[in-house]
Amino acid sequence: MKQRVEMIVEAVEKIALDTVEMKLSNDHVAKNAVPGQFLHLQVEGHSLRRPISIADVDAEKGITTILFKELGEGTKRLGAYQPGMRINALGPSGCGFPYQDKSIQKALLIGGGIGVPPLYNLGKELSNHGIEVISVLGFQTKDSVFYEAEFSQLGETHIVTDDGSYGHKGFVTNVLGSIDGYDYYFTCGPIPMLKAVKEKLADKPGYISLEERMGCGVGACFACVIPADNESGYRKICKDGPVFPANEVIL
Amino acid sequence: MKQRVEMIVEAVEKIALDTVEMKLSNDHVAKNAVPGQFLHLQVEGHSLRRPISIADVDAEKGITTILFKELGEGTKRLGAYQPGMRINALGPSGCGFPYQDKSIQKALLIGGGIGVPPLYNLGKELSNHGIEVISVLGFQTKDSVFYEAEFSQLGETHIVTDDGSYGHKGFVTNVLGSIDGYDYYFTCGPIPMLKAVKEKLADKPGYISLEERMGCGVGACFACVIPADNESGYRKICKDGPVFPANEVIL
Amino acid sequence: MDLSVNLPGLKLKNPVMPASGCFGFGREYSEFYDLGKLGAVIMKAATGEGRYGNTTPRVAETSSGMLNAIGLQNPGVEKIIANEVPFLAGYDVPIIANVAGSTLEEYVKVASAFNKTKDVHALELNISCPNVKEGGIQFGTEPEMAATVTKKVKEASNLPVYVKLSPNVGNIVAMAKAVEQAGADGLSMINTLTGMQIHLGSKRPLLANKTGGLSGQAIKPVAIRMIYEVKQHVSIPIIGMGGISSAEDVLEFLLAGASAVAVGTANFQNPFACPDIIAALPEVLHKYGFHSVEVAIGKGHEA
Amino acid sequence: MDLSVNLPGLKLKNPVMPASGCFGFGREYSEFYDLGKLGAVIMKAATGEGRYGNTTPRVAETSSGMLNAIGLQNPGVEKIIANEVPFLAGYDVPIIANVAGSTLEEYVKVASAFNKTKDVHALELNISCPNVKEGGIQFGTEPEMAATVTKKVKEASNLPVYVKLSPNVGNIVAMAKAVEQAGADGLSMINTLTGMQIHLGSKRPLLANKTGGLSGQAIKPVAIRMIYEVKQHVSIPIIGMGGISSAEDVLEFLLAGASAVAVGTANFQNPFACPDIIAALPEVLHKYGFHSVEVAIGKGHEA
Ligand SMILES: Cc1cc2nc3c(=O)[nH]c(=O)nc-3n(C[C@H](O)[C@H](O)[C@H](O)COP(=O)(O)OP(=O)(O)OC[C@H]3O[C@@H](n4cnc5c(N)ncnc54)[C@H](O)[C@@H]3O)c2cc1C
Ligand SMILES: Cc1cc2nc3c(=O)[nH]c(=O)nc-3n(C[C@H](O)[C@H](O)[C@H](O)COP(=O)(O)OP(=O)(O)OC[C@H]3O[C@@H](n4cnc5c(N)ncnc54)[C@H](O)[C@@H]3O)c2cc1C
Ligand SMILES: Cc1cc2nc3c(=O)[nH]c(=O)nc-3n(C[C@H](O)[C@H](O)[C@H](O)COP(=O)(O)O)c2cc1C
Ligand SMILES: Cc1cc2nc3c(=O)[nH]c(=O)nc-3n(C[C@H](O)[C@H](O)[C@H](O)COP(=O)(O)O)c2cc1C
Ligand code: FES
Ligand code: FES
Repeated sequence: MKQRVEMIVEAVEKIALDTVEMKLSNDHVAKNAVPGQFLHLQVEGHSLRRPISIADVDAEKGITTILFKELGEGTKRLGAYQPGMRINALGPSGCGFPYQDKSIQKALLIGGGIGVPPLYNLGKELSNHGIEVISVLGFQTKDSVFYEAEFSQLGETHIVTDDGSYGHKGFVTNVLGSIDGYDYYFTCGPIPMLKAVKEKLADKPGYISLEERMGCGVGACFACVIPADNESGYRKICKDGPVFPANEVIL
Repeated sequence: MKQRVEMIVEAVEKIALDTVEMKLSNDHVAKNAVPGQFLHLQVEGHSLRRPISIADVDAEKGITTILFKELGEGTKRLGAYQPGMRINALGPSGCGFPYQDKSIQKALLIGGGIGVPPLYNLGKELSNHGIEVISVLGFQTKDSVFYEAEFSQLGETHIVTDDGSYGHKGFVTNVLGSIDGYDYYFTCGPIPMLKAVKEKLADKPGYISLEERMGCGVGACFACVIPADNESGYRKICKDGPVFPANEVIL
Repeated sequence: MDLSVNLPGLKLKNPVMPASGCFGFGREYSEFYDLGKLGAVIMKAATGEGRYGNTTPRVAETSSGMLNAIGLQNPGVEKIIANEVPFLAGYDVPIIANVAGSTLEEYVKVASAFNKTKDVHALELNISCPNVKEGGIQFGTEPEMAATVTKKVKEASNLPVYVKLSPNVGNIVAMAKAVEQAGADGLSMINTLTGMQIHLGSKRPLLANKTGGLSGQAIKPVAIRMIYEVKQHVSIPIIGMGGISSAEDVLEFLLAGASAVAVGTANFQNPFACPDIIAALPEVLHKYGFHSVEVAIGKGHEA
Repeated sequence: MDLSVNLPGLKLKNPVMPASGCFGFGREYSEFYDLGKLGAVIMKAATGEGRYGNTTPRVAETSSGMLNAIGLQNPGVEKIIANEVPFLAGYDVPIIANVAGSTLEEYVKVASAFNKTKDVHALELNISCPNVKEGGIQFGTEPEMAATVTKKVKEASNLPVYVKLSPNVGNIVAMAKAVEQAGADGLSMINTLTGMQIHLGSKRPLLANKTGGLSGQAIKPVAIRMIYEVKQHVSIPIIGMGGISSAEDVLEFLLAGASAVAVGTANFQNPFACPDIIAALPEVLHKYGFHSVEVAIGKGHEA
């Protein structure tokens, strides 16, 4: 049976423009989370929960890290939470990035903006399993860049900014051509980026992580469906995803 | 012009069953409040403000004390506020107990339950002006009794409980017969008590403080009217009251 | 940033005004700020004679909203003209009179009474007050009745008439079209949704009137939907209302098709609601790419 | 404390069930708790053929509520009977099938399909889904249409039929009386209020379907009012819903006249909403002086 999950805020830090790193303690989550899963967080005063990816876990200490951008009222309110406060969570939710059953030698991680967080947890796991990691991370501007050092520790890391204020200028797809030798790609970010990546890397197997507005977050309400090439014609992002084989979903 | 008033919670203490004493700092309120006035407090997560009487003020320190019973969700939430938190308030609101223009020698204060708080501020002021004070305070049970010591410092104080678990048994009206020699009475409490008091003391001049569910709390919405013996046929509790001459309003 | 809006009878310096019944006749809020800052003031409902209204309790709190059953308490149209209009006329702000009644004759009487004063700039015809039992409810839910009262009031008055629609109908577009055809100069929408709260302790409806009108943020999605639908079918301007409490809300109403907005319940939470919203509006408009209020009106409709 | 309630076709061990569309076919929440704890389960709407529903976004957050425009996505009645009903039948809980359609024929087809299984105990006739464009909306807003579909479904089905009413009408009592006369065994109310949210960034309605159904605590006062009004005019039982999130809310609905209740949006906030409410109910009933659910039903009406 799934449990009630209450997480305690351990630390809150602004790590980039409007971007918050929050450490939450709860043994159940930290022990069971796999890369690509998310937490469905209840933010005080809001009727719908907010889905936020698990960016890192320390299973031993029982700590889960999330990284989120303060966009609307819910994430702003969440960013104002103080250490010691409690957050009701659903999770770890959804299905993560599959990598264990594939014999991957080298993986390419492609993240855009708030799509970067789940890739960090994945990159660490891959690394721990001896898989080489290359990361291409896109941000809007220099101010928005985060976790460059963290990703660099995992392997070759390319930063791209829309306006060129840091790293390469343009979109993540601009640098993909210069990278090779990987078996699988894993990507998460805004839909236009995912589409471009999927097209550009059509000859490679890959996994993409999707976002959609959610109701229940557990698969019961059909809010978060995405058309798919399967019998039913759809998949639910909250339950069947958020990670899907790139060729399975129709963007 | 009336101002925006933000008060800072300085202390919160349970002083009786479900009864909270809260000290709030704000110079404007503490300097201007007169006995009988109230604060219209915005409680987080609630669409309507909560009217709570001013129970005590320390003008020098800028501290206002309120005493309230945790009844519904709003007062429960308010009772959970922690020192340092801010509360948006309207006030000091309404018209207080008039006493300065009357040449009072001895005043009788009659309070019931959460009607007791405004009488404390009044009693202190009367005392400061050399007016003798007798208090009759009614509570449901022993557990609910509060501020007995404080009132006793002002003068003769009779405690009455519905079930006789402390002080006299019964209603405040039971002990009124044995008290005499006062010029004016001042009363606040539930409507049935006010009615009984008004009837019993029909031959004495008195002032009663009323409660009603409020919308605006400033006189604009006509939520809190009470039928009155005047030209318009009504008075607004939030603006014209909450204190009225006993013979003016129709209970 | 140009916040001005011109509507029949109303030159508004900005599109934000307090909603009828939530602002009395302005006296109380004039103690908080200069009423001249407002786009306009809509007065509390006026009836032919003074009314005491319903017994109390008259209000109840709900999630993100409130119920009210004031029952049109007011001193009557003559006293309003004699005592209240002159007070408001002392400010540089257009005055809108909210006209209510239980019978056709009463509506006409109240409307024509306002011909006497030069200080009222438009009428808001309240055919939708859900708390009037004698018949007010029918005017607001039957297109023909609404058209009839609109026509009669237009004939009797020399002022532009904004008809205030009730959301308690199956087909809001039919209501809007009916009053437009009957000569309404504008629409005002929405009034409150009829609701009820039962008090668990007494086991009875909390409001003495049993039912009351639901207002506040809770009803905003209904207001936006109705304005959006109506905008596609009428050409007279709409004063939008229902749960507005921020400049972002104002923009949402403009996009849906409102030309101006009224703020009701939010005044109770924050007596400075109207001036706060007006002060924040230029930045919000700018943030979303608008250089005036006029250009934002109805922009949510374009393909 | 006796929580049981007996309704046509339904022996409920307690009056609390998940609302249609907010609980899928029970699989997801069965991972949180034993579905046998529930009073009943109302399945997601079934249509004649499978439907994909609307494009996304399908939900939006509102103050104390949400908008949804799922668009009746479901695998179709045959697959529901083959794959979903057997799963739910594994629990000791009555099953209610929510029947939807765009045409009279589709309603009849879906309703009669459920005759095949012994595991469904009642039908909830969803004549009120505001997100079906082809015609579903008319069934729920015209008394005669509602009566017709009720009659046809009653003829086609051997199960008790609870007709689910839309709140988007001017006269809810007329709707209730019409379907009662047409043979409905019970009522289910309310469905969602039609609403809209406009996204300031895109300047367009946020939901791909533009309008959506407003649910959650925001609409509770409207639900209570409608149930209270209807209770005074019909004698068939009412399953009440609209914003329920606590045992206190359940009691408020019982007092208003509901014989049982459904919990929708609250499941999304708290997946344990239903069992939590059921667990809290005895104490709440006791606190307000009731020794069973049955005695509380309609108690808000007595003088
Ligand atoms: C599986 C998943 C993982 C995510 N991981 C992260 C992460 O690690 N870091 C991060 O910053 N963001 C992440 N997001 C996006 C994040 O959920 C939204 O930014 C957030 O919900 C916005 O809430 P708000 O209150 O700021 O915005 P508002 O616009 O006020 O929210 C209104 C409603 O829309 C929903 N909503 C708005 N934008 C999105 C969106 N992009 N995706 C889904 N729902 C949305 C909200 O949840 C809420 O229900 C993730 C989304 C999904 C679906
Ligand atoms: C002028 C005045 C002074 C007051 N002074 C005090 C005081 O010093 N100490 C104290 O404990 N209480 C006082 N009260 C009563 C206090 O306002 C209510 O107990 C409180 O509002 C209840 O809020 P709630 O959230 O607990 O209850 P809920 O029932 O959840 O409140 C729902 C709504 O009803 C209103 N309401 C409920 N009960 C009352 C009531 N008795 N009077 C007015 N509104 C009510 C609430 O304000 C709110 O709008 C005073 C009331 C008035 C009018
Ligand atoms: C306490 C109160 C009194 C009201 N009185 C009137 C009235 O007299 N005439 C009228 O047309 N509308 C009246 N209304 C409705 C408001 O003008 C407005 O249409 C409605 O409240 C929705 O706006 P809001 O959500 O911003 O409050 C009243 C509303 C409230 C809350
Ligand atoms: C996401 C969602 C999907 C819904 N789908 C259906 C449905 O398929 N059939 C139906 O009759 N009602 C449907 N409803 C309406 C609910 O059953 C219920 O009547 C309404 O939401 C009010 O209850 P609530 O406020 O507790 O959610 C749906 C509601 C939501 C929020
Ligand atoms: S959010 Fe409800 S099914 Fe995914
Ligand atoms: S609360 Fe609005 S007039 Fe008193």
